[in-house]
Amino acid sequence: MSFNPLTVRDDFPIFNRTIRDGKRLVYLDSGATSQKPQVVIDSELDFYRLHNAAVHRGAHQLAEEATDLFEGARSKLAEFLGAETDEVIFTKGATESLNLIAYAMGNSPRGNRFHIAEGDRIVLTEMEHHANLIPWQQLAARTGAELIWFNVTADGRLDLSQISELITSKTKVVALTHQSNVLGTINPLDEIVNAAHAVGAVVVLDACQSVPHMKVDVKELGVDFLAFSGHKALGPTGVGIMWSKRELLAELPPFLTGGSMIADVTMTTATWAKAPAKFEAGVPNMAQAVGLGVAIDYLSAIGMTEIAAHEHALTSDLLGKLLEHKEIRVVGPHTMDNRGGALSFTVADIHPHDLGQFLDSQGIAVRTGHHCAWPLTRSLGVPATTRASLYLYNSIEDNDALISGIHSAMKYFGK
Amino acid sequence: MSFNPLTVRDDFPIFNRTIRDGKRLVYLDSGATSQKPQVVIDSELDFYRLHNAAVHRGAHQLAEEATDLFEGARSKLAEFLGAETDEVIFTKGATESLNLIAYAMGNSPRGNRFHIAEGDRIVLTEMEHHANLIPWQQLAARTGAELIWFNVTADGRLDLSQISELITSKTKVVALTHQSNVLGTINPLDEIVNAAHAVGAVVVLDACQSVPHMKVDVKELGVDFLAFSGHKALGPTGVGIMWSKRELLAELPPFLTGGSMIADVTMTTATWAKAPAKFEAGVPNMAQAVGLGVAIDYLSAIGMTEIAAHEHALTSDLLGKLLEHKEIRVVGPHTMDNRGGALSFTVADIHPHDLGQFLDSQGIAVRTGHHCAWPLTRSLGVPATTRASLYLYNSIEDNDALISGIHSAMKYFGK
Amino acid sequence: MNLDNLYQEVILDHYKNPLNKTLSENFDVQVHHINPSCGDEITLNLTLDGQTIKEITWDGVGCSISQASVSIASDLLMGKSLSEVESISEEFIELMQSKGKKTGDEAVLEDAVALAGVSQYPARIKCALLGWMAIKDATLQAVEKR
Amino acid sequence: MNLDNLYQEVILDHYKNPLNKTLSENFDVQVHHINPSCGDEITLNLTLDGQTIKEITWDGVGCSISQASVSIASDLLMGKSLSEVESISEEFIELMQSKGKKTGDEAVLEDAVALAGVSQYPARIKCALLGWMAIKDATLQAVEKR
Ligand SMILES: Cc1ncc(COP(=O)(O)O)c(C=O)c1O
Ligand SMILES: Cc1ncc(COP(=O)(O)O)c(C=O)c1O
Repeated sequence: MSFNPLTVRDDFPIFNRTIRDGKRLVYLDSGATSQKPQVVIDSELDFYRLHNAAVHRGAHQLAEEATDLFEGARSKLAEFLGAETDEVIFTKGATESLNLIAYAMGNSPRGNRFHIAEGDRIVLTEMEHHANLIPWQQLAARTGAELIWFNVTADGRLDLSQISELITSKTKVVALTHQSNVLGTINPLDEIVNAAHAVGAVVVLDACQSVPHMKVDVKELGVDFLAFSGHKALGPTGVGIMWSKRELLAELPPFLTGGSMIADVTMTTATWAKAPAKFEAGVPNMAQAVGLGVAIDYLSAIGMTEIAAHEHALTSDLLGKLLEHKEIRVVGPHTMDNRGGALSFTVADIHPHDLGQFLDSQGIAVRTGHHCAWPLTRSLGVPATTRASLYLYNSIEDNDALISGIHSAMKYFGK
Repeated sequence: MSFNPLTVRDDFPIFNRTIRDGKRLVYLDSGATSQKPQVVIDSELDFYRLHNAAVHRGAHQLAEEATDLFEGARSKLAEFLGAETDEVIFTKGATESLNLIAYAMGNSPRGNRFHIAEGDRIVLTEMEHHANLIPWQQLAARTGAELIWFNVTADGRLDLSQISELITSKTKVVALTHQSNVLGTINPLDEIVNAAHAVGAVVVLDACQSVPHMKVDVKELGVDFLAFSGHKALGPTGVGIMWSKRELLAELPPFLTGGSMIADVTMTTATWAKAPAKFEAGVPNMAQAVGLGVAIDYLSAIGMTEIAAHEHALTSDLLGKLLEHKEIRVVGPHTMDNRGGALSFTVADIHPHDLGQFLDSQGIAVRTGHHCAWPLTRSLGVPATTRASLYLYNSIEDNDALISGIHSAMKYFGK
Repeated sequence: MNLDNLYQEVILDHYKNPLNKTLSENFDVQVHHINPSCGDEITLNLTLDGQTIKEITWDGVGCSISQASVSIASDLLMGKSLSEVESISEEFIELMQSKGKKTGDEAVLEDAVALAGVSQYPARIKCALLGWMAIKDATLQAVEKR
Repeated sequence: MNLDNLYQEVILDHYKNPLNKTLSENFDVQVHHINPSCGDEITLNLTLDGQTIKEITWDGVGCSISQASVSIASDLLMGKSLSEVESISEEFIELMQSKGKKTGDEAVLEDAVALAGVSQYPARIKCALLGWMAIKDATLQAVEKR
């Protein structure tokens, strides 16, 4: 660990408050949403206080400043992801980003490379978050395409053995998560990307749980589309990113239509501006985009490699401590290779909801349930789990608080 | 005027800054986006600083508090609009709200009351913002429905003379703006709503330019869907509202799909939660929704009737001053009945872009161009206009600053 | 706020030894309810006898609150007339929405007053209501069926 | 920042008395460009003669910056070789993106240096580039056509 999480924590004002009558906040729910450093909060505030105006629309000074800040945030995101500036689309979150991709493909006319029809295949994995599952179910239902998926092995890894049956000349899209929000599994992309590209399919990556936690370079990964949410990456709520390659964005039809995304409009026809404008109808979430840019600056200043190393060490520590107990069942990889800091588990037969409630009474925030990956938890035979998810502001003492909280819960519920 | 705009202005920190080397900010661009009072900015800040967590998803205290604040904001919005709480859907803005309605109707299967097909008609007006035009063009193109519209008279009013040819038994949707963002015209709804309901059509109201400026009660208006953006109503960027009746929301299919909007999910099927959840996939724009709730509180404390009266007086003053000059052509109603505070005009043959730039050099922020209503400005023979739009923090001195700015511009450009 | 308000002895007892948790073979109506936010599921069989609920049996997985609540409800509402069921259910829902301000009338709600603490934990109210909603739904369906 | 930097005498002159603003009857290529953010439109005819731009004529509506810029560009680039057109255009684009840091080489850009002030008004850069982009597009199309 090359930085001190306790010093980092000082940058996050929420850690000054206490939980349930004076308990220290042990926040282990960053997989759901991350906390925000003061600089990010201040950047939204400063936008409203000093520069607020509709971007791209006014010839006045406020509009110029707002546009500069907004487009500056786009450049930051592009650099952070190893992308071109006009390849970065601001959305309201990963859910919108993924729906954008699926709906825009659904809007593709015959002849367009994204056109999907009966006989085509959409390939997913069994570990997808609902946000990267249901939009594809709906697209399949609308187009008649077939929906198929990679299974998950008992130890929580993707079963690649059927790759050649799944990814065939019929396959148009392979959509998968980079890191499972339930299992912590980091999926191997090279083999999938190569197989997909060999048959002319595009790869859509749900990077919600990777971009905030490790260095992600879109060119190195070789994927075609990428989505994530700002609020899980120290950014404001209400902003996310959809990235794709310039030549794909040129061919993809738009999704939301309205102001600022057009080239020309009559009562009955419209033509589109170039990306990114083409995909950003309406007055954008300006203050939030600017805030996300500042979050990215903050992460970069600490260093994504350092953050990943910190989380690796913390995860390894917590995984070891969980696995020591025979009453605790860790769902997901028990080894640290290609494994991130989402740890799901069950404790004896204490229902996760009860465990979570008990931990809350100790100031420990975890998430319980199916974590919006219901088909996965069902297939693993655990309709609900408790999940601890780690981030840069967590420390070994948070791990220890969780373990001791679990012990107390077992006593409380008489196990 | 029952309140003092100069006192109101003290609540908005942006008025402490100056423009172009020390000029007072004369902000006449609220039609594009409004400025934000400190209480709204603070509420976002407090959300992040004290209560930030993913709503509806955690059993911990932060998640409870965040959920309370978020759902509390929904209740405030419902009360403000005269709606039921579960009829209020948070979106990222009016553009998403209107796309939601059009796409969800497009998702309606045969037999559903919203199903649209060849032979059906979608009725618009010629004065629609692109956000309430292009989504319907696209829906018509996807379904084969016919797109037709009310014309606009030379004085900027809706031409209702053809209502019985437009709204017929084939009509499924009538979508129109409550107040034109270009002309300031406030459209008469009763006749249209009655005609639409008589043939079983629904009325979609774009209330972007009305909800921030006057009392809007959805029950009194009798419309079926309503959309507006928070950022034009003193609220944060990145949040808007889609409202509809409970029984319509029950029948309307969802639009964005993903987490938190489902009843049950398998790899190949999904069923939906009830509204509002059904229409709010993903971790929502929580801080922004909370901020919008506070903006609504702020507006209500001053009083929508008082705000409307203030704007009426200001508009009447400015309209009179503009009409005095024969070089100024006001596009839109020259009388104050059913007229709001958006004033579009041209000055001699000075191009609006040049006029806007000159006014900016005097600290006066206006908008120039087609205002995202290109078919309208083309049909009125003015491809571009200059628009001043008024709000509660504007005063007579702002009007006078504009008039004197126009005089100076005429001198500057040698007219 | 003390966790013991939530996890009262009575609740943990019902959780460990739930009543009527064996699905009957015969029933007028069977319903299946899910709490999508946490994945709790319940199957519930209900039989009417005239204007009275004759039998409620159920099976399901869920947290102590949801399991205890359906156990309590099945016991409390079995044998009651439809109008009694309605008024008791309403009183219970009011208790749940009271944000800790009500304690519940033990004469009406019996063991269900032990769930009063749930009202201070908004995320758990849905857990406590799962069984009650299933019973309400099943009753309506059974009445309609006739 | 002084508005006079933007609205230089030369610009206002070109705006009032634009050069080549009559569409020729004959041309190799006709293009139509729009600035969707403000509604400015331009139609432009271009004729090549070997490796040289023989004629540029245009018509359109727009602000003083966009009208003056196309007037200046049509005058400056007519009679120039394709490679000269490319390098002059590049230099102009750089000037526009300089945020007020460049003044422009008058030997290369001639009257177009008067547009240097535009670079301090980001919203106006597109106005100044409208004509240049139309010429670039038309040139490319004309070359391709052969
Ligand atoms: C009448 C009208 N409709 C729709 C919109 C679109 O709103 P937004 O861009 O906030 O989504 C606007 C404002 O731009 C408007 O004035
Ligand atoms: C893997 C994964 N995908 C998608 C999402 C959806 O993100 P959001 O709800 O911010 O749109 C999440 C988080 O909820 C996630 O963890």
